[in-house]
Amino acid sequence: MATAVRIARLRGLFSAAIVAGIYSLLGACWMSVLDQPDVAFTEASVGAGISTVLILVTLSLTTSEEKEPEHTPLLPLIVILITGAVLVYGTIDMPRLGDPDNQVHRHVAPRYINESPHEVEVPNLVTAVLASYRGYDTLGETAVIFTAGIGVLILLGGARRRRWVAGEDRE
Amino acid sequence: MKRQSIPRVAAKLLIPYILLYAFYVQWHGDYGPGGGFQAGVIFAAGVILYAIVFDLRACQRALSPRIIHLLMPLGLLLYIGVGVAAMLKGGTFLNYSVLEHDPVHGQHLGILLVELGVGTTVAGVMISIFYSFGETVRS
Amino acid sequence: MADVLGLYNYWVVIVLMMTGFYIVVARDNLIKKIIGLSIFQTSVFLLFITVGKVEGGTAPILAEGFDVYSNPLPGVLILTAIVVGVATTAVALGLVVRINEEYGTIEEGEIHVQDVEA
Amino acid sequence: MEEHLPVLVVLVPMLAAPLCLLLRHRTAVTGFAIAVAWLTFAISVLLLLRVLDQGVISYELGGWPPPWGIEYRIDLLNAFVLILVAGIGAIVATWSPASISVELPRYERHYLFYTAYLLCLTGLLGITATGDLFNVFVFLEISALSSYVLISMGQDRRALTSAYQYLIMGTLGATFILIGIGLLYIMTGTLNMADMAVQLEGVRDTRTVLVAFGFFVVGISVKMALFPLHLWLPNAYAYAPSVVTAFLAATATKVSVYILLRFFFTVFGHEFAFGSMRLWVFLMPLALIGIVTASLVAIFQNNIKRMLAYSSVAQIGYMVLGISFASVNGLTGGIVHLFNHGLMKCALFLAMGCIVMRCGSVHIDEMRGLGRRMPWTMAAFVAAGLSLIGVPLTVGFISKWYLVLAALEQGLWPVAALVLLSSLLAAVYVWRVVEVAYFHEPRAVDGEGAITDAPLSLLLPMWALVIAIFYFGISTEATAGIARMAAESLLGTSP
Repeated sequence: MATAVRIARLRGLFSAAIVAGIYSLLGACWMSVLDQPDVAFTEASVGAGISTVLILVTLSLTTSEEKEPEHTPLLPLIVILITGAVLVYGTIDMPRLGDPDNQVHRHVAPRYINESPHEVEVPNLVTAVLASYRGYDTLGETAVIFTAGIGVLILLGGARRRRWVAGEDRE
Repeated sequence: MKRQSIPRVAAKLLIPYILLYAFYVQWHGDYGPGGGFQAGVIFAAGVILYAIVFDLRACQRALSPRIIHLLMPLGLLLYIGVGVAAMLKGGTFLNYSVLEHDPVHGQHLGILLVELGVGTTVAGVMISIFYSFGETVRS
Repeated sequence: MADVLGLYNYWVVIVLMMTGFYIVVARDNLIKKIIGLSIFQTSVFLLFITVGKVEGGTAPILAEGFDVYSNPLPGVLILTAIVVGVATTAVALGLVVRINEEYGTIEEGEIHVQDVEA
Repeated sequence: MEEHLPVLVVLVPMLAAPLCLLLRHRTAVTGFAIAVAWLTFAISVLLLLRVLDQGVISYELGGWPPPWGIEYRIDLLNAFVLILVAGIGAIVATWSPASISVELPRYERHYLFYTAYLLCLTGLLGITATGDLFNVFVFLEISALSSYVLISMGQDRRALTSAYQYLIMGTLGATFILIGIGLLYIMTGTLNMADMAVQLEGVRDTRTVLVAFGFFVVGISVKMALFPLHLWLPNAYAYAPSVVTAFLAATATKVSVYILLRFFFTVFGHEFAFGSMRLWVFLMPLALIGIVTASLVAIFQNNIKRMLAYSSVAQIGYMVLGISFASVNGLTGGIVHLFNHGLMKCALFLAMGCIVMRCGSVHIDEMRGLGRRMPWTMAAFVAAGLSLIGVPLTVGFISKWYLVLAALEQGLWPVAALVLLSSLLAAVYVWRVVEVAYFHEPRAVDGEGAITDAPLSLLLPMWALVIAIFYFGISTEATAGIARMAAESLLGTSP
């Protein structure tokens, strides 16, 4: 996995975009190993599909070569190392992977697993939680997507832009 | 890619199945992995494939931006509508149990409609975003 | 030793996360930043997903013959977060296209130079 | 319908946004959006009355009890913030039509603007109303995405780059918040705030919770532009259309401050946040440095919108300062300042909008002699400016009074002195504008006809805010009283 990311440091943006897509796909594989097929499915279709296509289209509109950075990335490196170290420090007290006694598996989730077959009667628990127990989050999610649609329409709406260019000489 | 016959034939063969698969994922989300969001993305992917292989203009003739712009708000409205219907029937917002006499049936109905709403909006937005980018490439 | 193994997964995720973060902060290219951002987000998703795993469990889809299921909740949260992520990416790319139209470049440094001259 | 109030306040704008897209017709959409904004405001007022009457309201979305389902939990604090957000939303919406036809002439599709505007309002209200941490993240992104787009609609091309910069920083902040939520979820197994407070009992001192706390605070600090994470703010406010600046300046950062309050006091409890964590050791110096530096930078700005943006960074410092005292007076000061600053910054930016409309720019040179040319606009600017300085009889005085009181109470007289000093700095930058506007000769008119005052449709909403500034400055029971009750309940000192 880590190697996939190393390659993402390529100077060529085109290959970087493709590698990022592959990274998403590998991430999706990992997710399905961890028993979340729903998420893996989505990650594969979004990360490796839609996002990559959009990035490629953008590249075709702009340029596909990245210039040499002007400054040495020392400060960012320090920030990253500190943040990473803090996170690793935080993991020390974290529950171990897959341990069924974790708080996560004891507190709220059991109701979803044990009761939803009677309350909702939908075999796919992810769907049950997504659409019913936490249906309001999903409504929010739909609104986010809707916002993105509106946003891109505002940014790239065809009719407006020609006027923008026409009006430029006034300024 | 307009003049290359291999992608064209392959796409012609594939696209109907991609769209069909989207509907399968949409309605089958209760039983297997999948649901409205994934279905919307797959549907949009089918349309985008069509636009890439053939031509954006041809694609927009088949599926005009006007319809797409209708789909976006309609999905969200359907979702909110289900919630409001539950409110009118005496439950709290989005409580599907009150939609039918049997709470479990109500849940099924609610989830089905809500997923349809998500799928509609997602497909609409994804296609609309692609159209916007595509039109920018063309001009 | 078992302790370290139990945490290994988290650490790999953290390395991934920081790589994405690094790309965002250190790179000047606007598209590269967006790619970095999505790597950063994807790895946060992986962190959540890692949490949901139950040893010996199976995917949270009810079926005959399974008793132990993984936790469905992280999956649900991440589904939502993935959608949010792609929405952000789309808007960001739209902005980059517009910036490129107005400035003719997608390098932060060059944009800055143009702004100072203006 | 009465029991659905908590969800209706968010639902009404959310339902209206897609309807705007379907309506399309320009006048219809404008009228519809304004009506919706006022309806939302009315609901939020009803909600506050209900909370005052019955105490905390909990609303189970989807009919599932928390922590399994998502809960809307309205207490005094968020009812108060809801009123601010909805009220500003309504006033700015009323103000907007005349302004956007001047500032966004190239946009044919005004209905898209109103759709985005209502979505932003939805997001901000949703963050405030919810009692679920993950739901905060979702609505945060609704408001954030729409505000990036709204900012990018500015006329200057720098609006695009500042929107991009805001997008990168905002998304990083949101992802930090998400990491924080994730780590907390790992330790507690719940996402409901009230339930999390209970579940945290046993694991409060683990390193993971500590790190989660840190990530959440850093993430939210980016969102609320706490010094030194404010870099996105000045550009974004300076280049966004005036409507957007007025709306976001008065609401977006305030809502972030609200989440911070919620997180410190409801989820973690003040004993943890300020007792064992010694949070004030970090927060108080940051707030003070922020106040002084940002005020100093504001003095040297020639673009007045930018100047006001830096002043916003300083004012955020006041709110955080109030929080960091962790005493009833300090918190009252912080909360009441959150409300008051929303009012006055909104009025100031609306005045800027009127000036942009008539003069085309808010460079300080353009403002020469405007005191005579646009008397009503400039009078509103001066009134709100006085409040910014903290002159008695205005709302600005009330909040500073509580802050100084809290500082003296804890024997921190240097802090009190700094608060007063920074008021002097505020006086300097407000005076610069006043001097130019009232004591300089008007610019030679270059043939286009004399500049006249803004039309009534712009003046009325702006003056409504100015009247509110004085009203709440003189009769303090309404705002300061509610803020005090909210502060007491956060600190757990009231029943």
